Amino acid sequence: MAQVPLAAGLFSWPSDDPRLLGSECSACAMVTFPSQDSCPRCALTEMVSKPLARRGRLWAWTTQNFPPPSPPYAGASGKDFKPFAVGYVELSGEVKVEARLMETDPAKLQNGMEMELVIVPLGKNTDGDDIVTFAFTAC
Amino acid sequence: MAQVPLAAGLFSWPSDDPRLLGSECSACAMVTFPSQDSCPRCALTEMVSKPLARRGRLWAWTTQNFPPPSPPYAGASGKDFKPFAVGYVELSGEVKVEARLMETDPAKLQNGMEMELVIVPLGKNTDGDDIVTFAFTAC
Amino acid sequence: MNPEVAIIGVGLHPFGRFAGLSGIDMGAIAIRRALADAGVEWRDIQFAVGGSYEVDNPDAVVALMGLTGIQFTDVYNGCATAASALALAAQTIRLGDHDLGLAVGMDKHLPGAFSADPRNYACPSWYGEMGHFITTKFFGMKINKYMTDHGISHETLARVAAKNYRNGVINPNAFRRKALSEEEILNSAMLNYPLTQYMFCSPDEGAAAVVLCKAEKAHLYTDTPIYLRASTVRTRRLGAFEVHSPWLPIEETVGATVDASRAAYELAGIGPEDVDVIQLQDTDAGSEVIHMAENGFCPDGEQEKLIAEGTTEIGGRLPINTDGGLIANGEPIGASGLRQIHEIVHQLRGTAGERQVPGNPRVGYTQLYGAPGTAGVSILSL
Amino acid sequence: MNPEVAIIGVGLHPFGRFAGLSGIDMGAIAIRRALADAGVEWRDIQFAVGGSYEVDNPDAVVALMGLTGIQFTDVYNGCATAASALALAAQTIRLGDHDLGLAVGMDKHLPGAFSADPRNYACPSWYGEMGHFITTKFFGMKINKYMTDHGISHETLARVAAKNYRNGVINPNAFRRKALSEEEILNSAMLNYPLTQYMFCSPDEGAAAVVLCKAEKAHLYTDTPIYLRASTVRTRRLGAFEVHSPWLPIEETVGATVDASRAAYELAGIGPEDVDVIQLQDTDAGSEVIHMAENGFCPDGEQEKLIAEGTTEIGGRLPINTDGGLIANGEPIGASGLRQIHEIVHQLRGTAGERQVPGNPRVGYTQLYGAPGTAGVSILSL
Ligand SMILES: [Zn+2]
Ligand SMILES: [Zn+2]
Repeated sequence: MAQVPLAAGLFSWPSDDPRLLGSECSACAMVTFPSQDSCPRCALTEMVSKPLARRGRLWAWTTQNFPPPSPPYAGASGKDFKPFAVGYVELSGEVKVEARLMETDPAKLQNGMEMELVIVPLGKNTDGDDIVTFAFTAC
Repeated sequence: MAQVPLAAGLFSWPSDDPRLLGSECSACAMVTFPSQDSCPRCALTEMVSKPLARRGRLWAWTTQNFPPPSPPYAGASGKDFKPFAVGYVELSGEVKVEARLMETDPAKLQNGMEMELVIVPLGKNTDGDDIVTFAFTAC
Repeated sequence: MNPEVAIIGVGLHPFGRFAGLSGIDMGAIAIRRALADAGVEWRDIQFAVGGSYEVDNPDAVVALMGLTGIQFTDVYNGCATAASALALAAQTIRLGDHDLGLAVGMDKHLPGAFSADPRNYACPSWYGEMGHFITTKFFGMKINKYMTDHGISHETLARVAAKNYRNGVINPNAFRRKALSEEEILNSAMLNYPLTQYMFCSPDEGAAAVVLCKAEKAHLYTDTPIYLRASTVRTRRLGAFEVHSPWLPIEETVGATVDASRAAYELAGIGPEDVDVIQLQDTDAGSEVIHMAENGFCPDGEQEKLIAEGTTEIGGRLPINTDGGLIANGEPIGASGLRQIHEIVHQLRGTAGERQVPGNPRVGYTQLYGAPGTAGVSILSL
Repeated sequence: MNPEVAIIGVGLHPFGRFAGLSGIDMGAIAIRRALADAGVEWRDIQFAVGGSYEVDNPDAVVALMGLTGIQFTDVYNGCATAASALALAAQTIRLGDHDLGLAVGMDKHLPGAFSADPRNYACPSWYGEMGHFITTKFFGMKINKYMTDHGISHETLARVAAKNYRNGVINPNAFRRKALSEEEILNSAMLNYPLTQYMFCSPDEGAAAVVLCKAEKAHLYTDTPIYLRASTVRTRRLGAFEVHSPWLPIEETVGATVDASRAAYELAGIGPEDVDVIQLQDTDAGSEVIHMAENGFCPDGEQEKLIAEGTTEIGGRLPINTDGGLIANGEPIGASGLRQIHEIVHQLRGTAGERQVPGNPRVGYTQLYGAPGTAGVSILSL
């Protein structure tokens, strides 16, 4: 079974050195994730794509202890649902990215801890392929 | 199989002399159909119920040549759908009531023609009962 | 009365079907075009009003435009949404709270007639079960009665639709850009007698935006400000023959459109005889016919002759729906009325290209009407 | 500045679950109560503003109230809808277009967290597929960070929720009318760390209405007019930590609530030290804690001590959510903010019964916050 990314253009994949793919404003150096056509700071449309740093520090986090009701959630739902943690990781000087965290125990999560990008399975698509997505793990 | 009315309080049923059930404002004599709690003219809440006249004159009409998309339509849909006519019948001095018309040929419908209330089948409910509703026919 | 509010920029995302673009995306594109047209930047905008049916929060477009922290109010009044948005934007400027603002409408509908829960329109559930909760039926009934009472022919309905398709052909932003003959229109499937399929508009996708400013400041931005002389919204009065009515009283009165129209003429100090170019709500060809009279452009029944003589064509005395109206553009509800404003602004500026009404039109008029019996009118002038 | 707008009547349909009543029905009931409270008739009302999430066209309530043909504008700004409705109603009166108007909110939600299409909020589809498009997670993350940064304990969250349930017990219009201990709250199911089930409000049903008039005319109707001193709405600025953000910039700024609050204080010429009774958006217990600081009632971190000392109780120096807030009342989105106004009006009139704040409160404050990062603040006074 193939591994397919959650969405095209979200991260480089397959890759030995996967990176989240953001964009940077040529006018004001604002960095966004994912990439977008216009700058949310200066509203100009001069964005160029930018692979983001692999490492950063945890800025805020919580846990998701019930299956997200918002359709379509691509992970396992119902009885197969497994609680997960989610947070913003600040990639130094670039951007804060919201991502799933590999550690789910509140006792082991702390703002400021160093984290690194990993690509992890999320669920299966209708063809039976494994969907992979981005997450961060302590390092 | 039982015949059940489309809604309670809409018309007297079963009855040898079925009537639509409206309401009348004790303050300003406004008549409404169906009955409601407040008067749309004077906004007071002194409505008393009022059986409406059986006969009236056609005031405006059209045909419905495709199955109504609005859920839930209780009549036959898809291939079983039969086009119908619909119009407002003015019950003299009382109110104009929107209703299905038994005549569906545009050539035979004319504003001002005299019409009379009939109770007719609409479709079946989930128990298999026949739903009956109100309509007007030329007389 | 001196005009207080000016339109200095308009922008449109074409109307039609656009896979891969969300309603918000189209809204952002329309805003960018309106800003470019006005020669201002997003960060100059001090407040905004947004309208949409499908998008709960049109204000979410700030994520695409820039997070500047402005007041952004979302309004909705069915087919009259754009009139509410314009009226609110104009009111904000008249109050002096802000000088420069934006109104935007966006929508992305599925094909087919709209459906909803009757109870949310204060109609009983049985009204939907009986098959009555459908807007097209109302339009069929209203024009059918009107034709009987005022001597309007089926051919006139077909002429109106054919004109709007023809105007759509020369409008690069239109959804339907193919001319249809009167025969094709009359012979298409009957939907609600006397209205056939090609006499109706259809829901679609699109967006439109308008930049407004305090009238005294308009010359800082443009040589041809278009003044918003009035923008009114009215709901139905008891006795008006309006959509989604299980019953009507014996007493009769004029519809919400007539009330909104009269109020707008009075506010603007402008009469129907002064109007040079017109956009009317043509949900169907019959609506355009009726709205000609309801907005004061002719007595009831005179449409038969006027339309046969070509009076409502682009070159006629009463050019109506010069961009093809709803029939050629379809109706993304939140955007539809701002499309009308977009067209009027170009007509008054003299920049409507192939669709340009000759003779330097100076006064434009737009009208909207929809469920549950709400109408909006705007009057614009050079 | 002299107040320009007065509130002369308020009406509420209780919040909770009401089988057999539609959102529109509840809206009509709230309107009738507000009219009776003001001593005016529906036909006296010159314009209205309506807000709802589930009801497309709140203006359809005219079918139940009376078809008087008024301008009736529907607005929507998520949880801040009522602030937009009040601001628009006040603006209409300030302009002099009308003297007497009405704002009404109504909703009837299904149980469970709200869901929607992320694309309509300018979020990519994958954001929903990944399980991120959910508001409760944002609230968990925001308070979790705030607790770390400013030394707030889990017990404080439980105290806030317990207070609001307690206030709900003495509010006959509330949804949840059972006191819950801090232990029960802390031990209920964890939903989004550190927030447990009983720390969250839930969507429900209800309606609220407010009658407003020109300030000079208020004494024609009532001996205790409540003046609306300010009503502001703000969207998020770049760098604010707000809901539905797949990313945030490195640069940080204050949230939309802080912007709306500062603007309202400035407009009203009133400061947080002047406020006697407060309603804050308590989507969850953490939100109430954060909003105390964001609205200027204390420095960050001081909540820990204030709440432990009972300062936010009905008898305290800063009585907050005296009617039980969202936690005890639930949230029918369109109505929620007008429920806050209803409570403040009764508190300032001295008619809040068992919930009455002692010492004749003279100034009240309300705040709303919701997706996609929109806040509203109103300041009222005797
Ligand atoms: Zn930039
Ligand atoms: Zn009456």
